[in-house]
Amino acid sequence: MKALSLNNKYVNLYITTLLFCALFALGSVLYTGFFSGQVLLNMFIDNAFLIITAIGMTFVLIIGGIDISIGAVIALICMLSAYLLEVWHLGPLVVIPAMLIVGAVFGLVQGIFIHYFKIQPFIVTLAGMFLARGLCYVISIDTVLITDPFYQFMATYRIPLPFNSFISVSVLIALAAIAAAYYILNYTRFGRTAYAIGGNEQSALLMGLPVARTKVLIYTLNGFCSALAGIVFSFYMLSGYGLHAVGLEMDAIASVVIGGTPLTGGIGFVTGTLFGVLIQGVIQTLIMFQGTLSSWWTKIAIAFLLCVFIVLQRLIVARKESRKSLA
Amino acid sequence: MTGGSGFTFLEYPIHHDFSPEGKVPVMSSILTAKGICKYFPGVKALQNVDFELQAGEIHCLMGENGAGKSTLIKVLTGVEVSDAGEVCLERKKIAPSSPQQAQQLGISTVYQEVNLCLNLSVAENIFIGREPRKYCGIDWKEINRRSRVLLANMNLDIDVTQPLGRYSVAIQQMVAIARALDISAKVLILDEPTSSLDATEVNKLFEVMQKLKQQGLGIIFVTHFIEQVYAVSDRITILRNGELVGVYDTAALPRVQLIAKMMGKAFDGFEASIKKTAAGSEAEEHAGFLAVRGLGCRGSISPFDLEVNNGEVLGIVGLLGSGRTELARIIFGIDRADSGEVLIKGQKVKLVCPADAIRHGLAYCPENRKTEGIIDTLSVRENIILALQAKRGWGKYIPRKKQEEIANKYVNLLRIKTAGLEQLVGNLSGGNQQKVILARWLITMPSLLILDEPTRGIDVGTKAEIQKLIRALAAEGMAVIFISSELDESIRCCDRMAVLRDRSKIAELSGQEIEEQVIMQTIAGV
Amino acid sequence: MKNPADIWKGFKDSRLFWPLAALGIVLLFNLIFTKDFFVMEIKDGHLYGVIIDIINRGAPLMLLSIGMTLVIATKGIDISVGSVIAISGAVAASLIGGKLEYVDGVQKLVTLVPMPIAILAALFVATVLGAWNGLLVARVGIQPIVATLILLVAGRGIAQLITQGQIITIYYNPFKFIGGGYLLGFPFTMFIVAVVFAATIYLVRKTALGLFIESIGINPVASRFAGINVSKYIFSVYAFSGLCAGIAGLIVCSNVSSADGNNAGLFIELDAILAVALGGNSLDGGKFSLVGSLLGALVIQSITTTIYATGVPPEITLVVKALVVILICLLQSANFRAVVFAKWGQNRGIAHESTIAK
Amino acid sequence: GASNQGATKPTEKKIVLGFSQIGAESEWRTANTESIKAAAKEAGIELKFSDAQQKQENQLKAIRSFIQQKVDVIAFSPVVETGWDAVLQEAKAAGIPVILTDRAIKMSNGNPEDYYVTFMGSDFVEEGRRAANWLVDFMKQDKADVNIVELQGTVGSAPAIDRKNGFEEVMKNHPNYKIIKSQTGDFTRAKGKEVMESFLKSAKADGQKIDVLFAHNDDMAIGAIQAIEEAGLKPGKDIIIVSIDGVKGAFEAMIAGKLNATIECSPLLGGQLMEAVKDLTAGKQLAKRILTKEGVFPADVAAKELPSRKY
Ligand SMILES: Nc1ncnc2c1ncn2[C@@H]1O[C@H](COP(=O)(O)OP(=O)(O)OP(=O)(O)O)[C@@H](O)[C@H]1O
Ligand SMILES: Nc1ncnc2c1ncn2[C@@H]1O[C@H](COP(=O)(O)OP(=O)(O)OP(=O)(O)O)[C@@H](O)[C@H]1O
Ligand SMILES: [Mg+2]
Ligand SMILES: [Mg+2]
Repeated sequence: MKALSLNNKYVNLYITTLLFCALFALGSVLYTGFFSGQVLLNMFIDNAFLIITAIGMTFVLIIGGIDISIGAVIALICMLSAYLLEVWHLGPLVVIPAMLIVGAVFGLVQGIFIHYFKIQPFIVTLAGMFLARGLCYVISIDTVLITDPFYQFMATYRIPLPFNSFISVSVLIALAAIAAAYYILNYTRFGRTAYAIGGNEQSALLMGLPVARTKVLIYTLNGFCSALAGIVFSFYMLSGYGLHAVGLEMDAIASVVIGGTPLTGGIGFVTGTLFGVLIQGVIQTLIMFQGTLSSWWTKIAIAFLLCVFIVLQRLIVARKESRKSLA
Repeated sequence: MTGGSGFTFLEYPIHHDFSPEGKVPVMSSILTAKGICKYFPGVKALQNVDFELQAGEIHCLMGENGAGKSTLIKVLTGVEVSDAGEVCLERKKIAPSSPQQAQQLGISTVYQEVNLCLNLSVAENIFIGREPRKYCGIDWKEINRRSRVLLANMNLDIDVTQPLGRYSVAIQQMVAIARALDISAKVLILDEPTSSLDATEVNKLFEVMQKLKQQGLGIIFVTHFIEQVYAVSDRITILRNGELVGVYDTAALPRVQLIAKMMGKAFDGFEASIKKTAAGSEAEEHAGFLAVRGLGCRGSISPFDLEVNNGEVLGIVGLLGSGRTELARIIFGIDRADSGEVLIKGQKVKLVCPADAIRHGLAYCPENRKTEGIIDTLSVRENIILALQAKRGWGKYIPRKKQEEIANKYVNLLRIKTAGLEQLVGNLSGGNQQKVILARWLITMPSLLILDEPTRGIDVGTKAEIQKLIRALAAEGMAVIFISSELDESIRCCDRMAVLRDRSKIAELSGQEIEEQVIMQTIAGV
Repeated sequence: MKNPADIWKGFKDSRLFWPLAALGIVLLFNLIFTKDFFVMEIKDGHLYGVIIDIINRGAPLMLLSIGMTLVIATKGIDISVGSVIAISGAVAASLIGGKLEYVDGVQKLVTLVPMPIAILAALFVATVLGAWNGLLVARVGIQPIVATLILLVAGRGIAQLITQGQIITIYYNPFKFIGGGYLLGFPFTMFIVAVVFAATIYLVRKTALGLFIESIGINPVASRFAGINVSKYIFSVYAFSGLCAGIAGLIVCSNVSSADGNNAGLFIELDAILAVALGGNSLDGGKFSLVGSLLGALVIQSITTTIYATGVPPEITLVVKALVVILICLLQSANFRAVVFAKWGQNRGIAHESTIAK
Repeated sequence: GASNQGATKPTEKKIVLGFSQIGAESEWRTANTESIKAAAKEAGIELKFSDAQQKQENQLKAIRSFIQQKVDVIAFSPVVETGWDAVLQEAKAAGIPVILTDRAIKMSNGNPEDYYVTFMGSDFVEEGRRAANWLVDFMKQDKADVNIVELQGTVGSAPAIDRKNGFEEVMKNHPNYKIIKSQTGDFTRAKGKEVMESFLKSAKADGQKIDVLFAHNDDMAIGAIQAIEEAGLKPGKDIIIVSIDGVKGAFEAMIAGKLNATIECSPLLGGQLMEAVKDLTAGKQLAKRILTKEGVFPADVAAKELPSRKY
């Protein structure tokens, strides 16, 4: 009874993991060259920034909020870093901390608007999205190349792993972020308060929890994560550009939700989020290996795979849940 | 504390400080409130109310539904900011602006509705905000261990790692109490903590309260159960319509007077007024309305047979968690049965969702009004007509005039205290919300009315009215299934009783067997 | 009761006050800073002017916001409307056909399929797509944002599949009437919006639909217990949103006489949601106001038109839009007004610290 | 080989080309894709095609997956100039030659030319210049001030920036040409129409006369033409219109006398690309820059050209 009930909390997570493996196996059977460690590692390399920003999003969804400004914030951070590095000739030691602060402050302000002025998070962050992207264009409408040696190093350095495979530094940053988020969510009061707020904000307040502070801090943390993702993205792209990371917020939200964190708040797993990102990565990789789809079929195929995945996940969870009540 | 206007009619002498001998129990006011006013649009919830709590006493706060008890508590604990007046803790003026601050000041509170997080585990609900730590993180093992101990003290043995939402309101209520008790505080406030508990749990709670009282805590206790008031309290403060009626020594205030003071008029007693209209003879001629054969669902309730006749009130009794609510839900089609069948007027029917059940003339007033009952940001009128409208379908809209007529009728009948029909239900007091839900189902004129704890949180006066109403409805031929944790109430209302234990039906009682001793023995299985 | 002060107060407390105020402020700005903003003239027997443009260009957004309001009232969200617009246009255009033929130097009007059938087919497809969303949300139980994300992604693919990635130009002139025609001097789109709006208002306010939708949005469990068939209504609401998007798609398509599977309705879902919110509706579901959403849509379109009219450089239009939206939201926020115009708002409840120390 | 199709012997391994397309954001792009696909088929080259949905991230992923799949040649149309350093280094390390189409790239370290073998495609700046030159030529009898309104492409996109720059570069030498209004129309008909409506009204309010419309692509021009007609003016006469791309719709508009000229920007580089791939695998040296063949089409040649337009 107990063992089963412990499982129940993580049903979603297990299923996500399982389905990921199934998809990966499918790819390996269908396409030569798919079954290799590097293909898997590439999913990390190419999605490091998405993992980081999705972690921030996980926090936000846990408290029942939403943030759709993250893609634009990432673009702004890239643009601003590029501008400071290339035009003002500041060093990365100054630029990187400054960017993290900019991101956190951006999140903080949004959090204040959301909590103290009671404006709906969707709208605040929509305005934030317009603003951040708009600011990119104010800085430059063209791309700005980053030539800073440190950034170049981060962009091109590959940490060798056994079997002739490698990862980038960004992957390590992403993994560290996951570990930190896991710790915060499960082993700190701040993290637990976030879950309580997502469960029922009014109750959390009446239980004497610091709701205001936690909520604002969560948005700040999310801003920080976006900034970190922005920095990783600038390592990845080595440029600032106003059209970077368009629509990334939807990818992030989808990853988090697929990973078992519902938008209604109160429940959420960072490890789930990681798999949510990887699921999307594997779907994309499948389509790239397929290699004959036209543009529209690509879209339809992505949506179809996503749909099959989500429906399967949902049906299995629903069955598990009903079986649980029988046990 | 020099007698202001509000103190002139205090009938109880207030002791200041401690007596020189030091042997007599030390009586000192720990929490005082003076001249508290709180207005909501259209409602004067509190008007110039004074309140005083002493260390080492259990102080009952009494009043009808909507008298302002919960509002006073909310003002004391910083949930609501008062429009006038001041609050002092140990003579120091405090102005808690949030429950968090109140907690830090030493006021620990169980609010009226269960205010816990259903998504978190039972253990976490008890400890969140003050988790024990180890190394540099929360010590989960310790939390689970200590919660088990705490709950065991209250005779509750449940899996504390499960989300709280899995458990019934009663259990949630006990977890809320456990949380409040564990916060070592100066003042403990309990707002209707016993509304869905039954005798054993209540007694256990009282033991703990007495112990805390010995330790010098001041306890504010709100309840509508007169027996409980006399069982534990030292003093009583009575509110009526947001105004202070007076402060009394419990021992010196007869029950009848207490009720009279709450209602503002003499009360003709409730025992006498309810006469089982047709305990035996007449009921026989009524046909059976609903018959259940072997209905059950693995893991929730084992298969049972049940028959309810027109014109009869069937009580379901059992201990906490014995499956009463499950039984009701399965009949009403909320949970799906995996065996058995339901016959209505001899016809086999399939009830797979509440809408089906309603179409067949059933109605179910759920036990958890906050999550399953009220639609909190709709108005009183809309909440009342909702089920009737759903029964009629979306096309046959009840004209606005008619809606108001119906709603008004029931607002008066059940004495729902509201600023108007367009008041949001969420703004009503707990008891009045319960009445609104009751009204919602009464107006659908069902053939079978299932009531799960219908009088939860309802004041004595109205409770008697409701019991009378139920009997009257039965007399008119309605079949009623009545579930209540209050045995007296069940005995008073029911013609027949089904007894549940461990999620299965073990006996049926009727006629002379409906008597406290017999029921208790059946439940206990001796 | 008839006291003007009372009426003013009642108006000020009504949900529509702030959306109206927002629209008023945007228009007032134009009155002062934009020349000829309110000038209307008669051209070719119909009205012509900036205000008419706002109504005309805002029509698709208004239609979307009507459907979106109902979806949001059930605590849902529909981010697929932009794709449905593209599909609806693509279906209509491909059925009507895209061929320019001249007979003796006069353009010949050709359609593959009679126009009414093409229109009905487009609306049918749009409704089916909405119903698909409804199915995923109401029956399968998928989170609305993710359920509609599937169609957001796939839908554009489907639209491109129908148009084969091309822009299908419609040369059949009668079709242009939907999005560009005039009736009694007013744009035809205005009548479309009015009819859809009136029908919706009738359905939600003169029947119990509105009550059920609100009730579901506030507390689905309690609604189910009260005998409301929750999934049926959720399903219908998404289908309706699809239909609204379908009509909007026809307008967009007809207005430029072409179907662009790639770009029609791109990112319009954000504007639609914004319109609902600016209309004073809560995105958490429950009580809703259709008039508010319509006003919200007009505010957004007015902002866009104002930006064009005042010649804001394209690089900073987004920043300007962001600032205006933030400003309007702040004005609508009672808490913000309480902080800024301290005396106006009354401090109540948890979120406020002050007052007690008098 | 001599004759392309016959030369591929069955024993010989098929050449595999990985091509990463930006997306299908316009019909121009679609024609581009079609041309490449058709040419690959004809040339007997196995094409691994990947659509990036307008996102550079996706292009990077696609190129990485091409490297994993060990294709023979990688070609791609960069979404932007920047950000290709790491992935091109990986390609180089894997020994796979890279061909750029449409657009050149910049690298933060080292010479980009070391990382690709050739760059083929149109020159957006040149298109802007051509539009301006055609206009100046067309209006040469006009010595008075010429008021131009400009419909820009998507803010920040490469064609929008380059075409604007090219156009302005020429206009610098002609001070009587003034761009009085410029706003983005997102490369779409609907936006083009909406913005043009606004231009017409505000120009009238300011007492200006619009003489010329320069649109960054044909679609916006087609949308704007409708707006001009609705305002009771004659497009192509009252307002001279020049746009870029040369899609079919533009030719139709020119035949109807509503558009004055379109500057071709040809997407049909499939044949040239396959040629290059073959030369490459055959070990031939390629020119670093291969230009596509494009022209300027004024209205008078439209009727003659239309039937031969492929997109
Ligand atoms: N937020 C609010 N807005 C408007 N009126 C309110 C609000 N909260 C409480 N009231 C009103 O204040 C009055 C007092 O309510 P309160 O909850 O204190 O009653 P109570 O004594 O606790 O009743 P019960 O026994 O039913 O719990 C009621 O008439 C109620 O309608
Ligand atoms: N003492 C208990 N031990 C373990 N689980 C319990 C206990 N009491 C209740 N539960 C849980 O609470 C759920 C609800 O039980 P149910 O509501 O049927 O009880 P009930 O007889 O209606 O009692 P009440 O309404 O008084 O709580 C059950 O599914 C069970 O899991
Ligand atoms: Mg109360
Ligand atoms: Mg129960």
